[in-house]
Amino acid sequence: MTITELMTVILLVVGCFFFLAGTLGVLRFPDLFSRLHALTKADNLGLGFIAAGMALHIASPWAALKIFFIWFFTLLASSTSCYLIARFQRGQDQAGKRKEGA
Amino acid sequence: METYQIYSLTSAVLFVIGLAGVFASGHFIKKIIATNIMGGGVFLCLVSFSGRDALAFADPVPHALVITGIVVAVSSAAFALSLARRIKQLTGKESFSNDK
Amino acid sequence: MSVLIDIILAILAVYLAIQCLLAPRLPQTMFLFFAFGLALALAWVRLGAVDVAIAEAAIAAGFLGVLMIDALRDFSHALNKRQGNPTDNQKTLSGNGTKLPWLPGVALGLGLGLFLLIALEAIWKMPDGGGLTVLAGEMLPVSGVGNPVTAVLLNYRGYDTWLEIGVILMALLAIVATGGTEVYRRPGMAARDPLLRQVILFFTPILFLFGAFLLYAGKAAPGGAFQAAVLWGAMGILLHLGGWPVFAVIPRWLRQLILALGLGAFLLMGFLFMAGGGALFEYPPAHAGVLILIVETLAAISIAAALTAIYTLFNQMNEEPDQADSTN
Amino acid sequence: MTHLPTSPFPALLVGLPVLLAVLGLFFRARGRAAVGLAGSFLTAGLVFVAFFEVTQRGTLIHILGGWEPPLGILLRLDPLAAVFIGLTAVVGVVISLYSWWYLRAREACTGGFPLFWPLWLFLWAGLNGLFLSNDLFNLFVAIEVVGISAVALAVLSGSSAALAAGLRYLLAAIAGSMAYLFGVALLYGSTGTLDIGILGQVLEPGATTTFALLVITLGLMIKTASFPFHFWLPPAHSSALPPVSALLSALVVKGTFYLLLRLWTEVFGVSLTFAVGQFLGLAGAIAVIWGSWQALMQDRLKLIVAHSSVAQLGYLLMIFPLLVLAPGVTAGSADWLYPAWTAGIYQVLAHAFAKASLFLSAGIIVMALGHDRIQSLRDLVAWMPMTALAIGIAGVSLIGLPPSGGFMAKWMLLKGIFLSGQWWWAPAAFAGSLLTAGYVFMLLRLAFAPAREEGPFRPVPRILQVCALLLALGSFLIVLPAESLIRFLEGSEVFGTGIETIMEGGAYGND
Repeated sequence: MTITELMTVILLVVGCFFFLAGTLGVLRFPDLFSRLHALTKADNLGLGFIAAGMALHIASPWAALKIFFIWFFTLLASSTSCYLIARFQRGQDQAGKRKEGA
Repeated sequence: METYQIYSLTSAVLFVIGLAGVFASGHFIKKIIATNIMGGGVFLCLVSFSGRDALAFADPVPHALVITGIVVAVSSAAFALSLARRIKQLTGKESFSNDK
Repeated sequence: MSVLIDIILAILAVYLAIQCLLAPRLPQTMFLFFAFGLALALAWVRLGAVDVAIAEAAIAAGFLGVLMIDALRDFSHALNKRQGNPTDNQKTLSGNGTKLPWLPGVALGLGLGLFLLIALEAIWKMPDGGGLTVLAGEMLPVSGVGNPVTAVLLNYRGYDTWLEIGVILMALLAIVATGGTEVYRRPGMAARDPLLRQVILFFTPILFLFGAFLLYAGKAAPGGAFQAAVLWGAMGILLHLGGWPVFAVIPRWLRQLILALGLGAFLLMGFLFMAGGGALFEYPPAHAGVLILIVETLAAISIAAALTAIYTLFNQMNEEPDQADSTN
Repeated sequence: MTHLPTSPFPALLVGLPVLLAVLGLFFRARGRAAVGLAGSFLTAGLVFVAFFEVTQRGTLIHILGGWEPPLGILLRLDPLAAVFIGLTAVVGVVISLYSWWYLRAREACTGGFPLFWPLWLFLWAGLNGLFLSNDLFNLFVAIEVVGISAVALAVLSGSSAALAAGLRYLLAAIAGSMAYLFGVALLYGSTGTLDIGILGQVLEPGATTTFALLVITLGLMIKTASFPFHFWLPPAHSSALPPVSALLSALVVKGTFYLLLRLWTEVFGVSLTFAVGQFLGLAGAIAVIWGSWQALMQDRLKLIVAHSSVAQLGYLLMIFPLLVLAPGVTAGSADWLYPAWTAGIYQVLAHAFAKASLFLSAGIIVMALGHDRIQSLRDLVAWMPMTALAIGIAGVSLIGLPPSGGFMAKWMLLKGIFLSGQWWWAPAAFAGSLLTAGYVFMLLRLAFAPAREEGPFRPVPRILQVCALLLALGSFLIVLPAESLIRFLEGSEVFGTGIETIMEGGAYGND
């Protein structure tokens, strides 16, 4: 086993670990905000590691660029949707509080 | 057991699950989803045979048929969804049975 | 080892399908259905059907998913407001068995079980019909494209694809008929968020380019008109959400022209070659590649427009009850 | 099959209505109606020319894209398809005329339903495609075109009852076409072809073929509203706009019946048994009695007419047990095949004319009264003699009294039943006619009853009444060319042939 292969395996395993942790968080965390936290942060980190592992495995600059873009776009999209969901939830909460107050 | 056999047997199971869902579930959206699961089973069945013979490429005809089938199924599902929403908005009903 | 992956994937798909129909709440049902769609897409990759996997992920899980989430908002929203009794809904939603009287339920179960057994036997004993792989391969050089799936879709069985474009247009008309309005309105201000708008502006050219790439790549590799159309449709939907309702603000005749382009131009081109003595949709082999690319591009534009229009109509269905409430 | 003469007509018959539907999209309500009506006449004219061409040259084919089956798709316009396409055109044109005036009359309050015309032209194209196609998967796409446009037309009125009925109809249609497609998938897997002609030659009996037969038959039975899958038809057909109800029950349900007939006779011969035929006949017989009984129990005109459709479609299924021959019987020695085929074709024709006429009349009555409760039909004869006459004539054809097309159908069915020795179907056929007579005479008795307590009938455009009467008369006129029609149909490969079963009893041939 060469060093590259070893690195690939390590990166993939670490990536899978973060994915697992993120999924566990989504399933076990109590409220929406902490779930979002688990989902976006841990999963994107996991995806990053897996992307790095795959780039190393394929070892072609073009492929590496494409893989980088996959990761980058996912990052952008997931952080935006996370922001939107959190904003919506906060709006709901505030509206609920206002109703209670009235 | 070959790969294609696993999926073609699964396709029958999915079809029957979808069929059961169409009959047994009451909610409009569940019925719509159940027809889509039936469709998933059928499409899986079609595609699973295409790689049966190890040739240069898999049989492209089932692939094309399934792409057509998916588009048709999604079009009908979209129509069904819009009908269900309209019924809900007009009458408040969510299933055929709970008449109010 | 690889068979093990397939078995796990198959079990996962069946499990998701069952859970999806048994889930007690509507959002769970929907999200399990999306997961089911993604499991199917993986199954198709395993079966070597990359074109189908892209189509499934983009159209069935992606586009239908967007429509379903939109419907979900409507359903749960109206539900809290009017009925105010969540346990009632839970009862209607709780899956099999509970609602059925036991005798028909048992009969249905037995009947479906028997049906499943016959189906499994039928599939197990299926003779190998061979398929059309060899024939499709032999004709590939004169079909004008390099990807056999595209050759089947646009050339050998172009008639199916033409009718299918018609089905999408018809679904749009049907949804217009249900909603009772052919007017595409601008979206409400609620969706517009400065960050969202920036991100949408960033993604728009990328979606456009990637769609164009898939369209062109379809000639030789997995991809093609439908997959490209979904990306362009996503572009239209995102622009609509960001407050640039491109499709809603263009003049009506242009809208109808874009919608009709795929079906109409495809057919007119077919008639043209028929007038020249050939059959409907018969391309002269020398120009087949270019002609197919033109037809695909027009079809993709029309389908993308139809998808955007369907989403727009769905989105404004959402706003109608609110407006009615506020005026009352 | 590719030795047959090719012709552009099959392609034009599908292409023209689609082109007109797309053209109509560019106009607003009035323009669409004009394009739609003109388009109906254009399409009907094309059908007329194509029909004439078939009488001259026999079966015509069109090889789409120049790719011969099994790779490509073949359209086949044989005499059987030509009769169904001709029926669609004749009934379609009259309904188009009626729709033009009907929608105009309701324009003020509803905007004239601008989507009716494009959807109807799409439906027409779908039906023509269904009758012409010779490819199993293409038939799936065609029945989906028909299904979506039919449901969209059914929900045009926008009432919540119509929407609920439409959703039920759509879900049944999707489930039915998925079951059909499952069978198609298995047939493709086991033979590697989708072409009906090739399949008929290469298909071998076995567990797979038997299961494909089962799911395809069940799927198409759902779409044809055969018992026990008839549940969606009465609400959908009774809550739609009158011209739409007429289209749905006269033409749309016939499409899947045609497909069932085609597939049984041309593809599945190898795997049919006498028992399977009996099963389909039983479903038909129950539908005849159950549907007629339900119709007798209704007190609204449109519901009576819709339930009567369930019964009349049952008669169509009753010809299948006659077509499936017991082992050892050859088509040459079975003298009941001609009566059975004639009964099937005439039942399709007579029911299409009579039922379309009845739904159009129901529409006229709703216009005149504002509702369709039959107790208010009293004295109809004095107020609207033409509509009363149309209901009477169409009703007589439904019962099967001479000299109507319905009589021809039922007479030939009984003849086939007795010649084949399957006498057990006769009571159901008789009982169906008696029950039909029951509800038709109930309507006529009310129409002739003089004492009218309620307000007057509001005036209805005369042209609408003429359309309904024309269709009713059509159900009688079709008897006149009977002999030449049968001779024309003999040009179809399948007409007059039976399905020779090659195995005794048992589920599978190979085991």
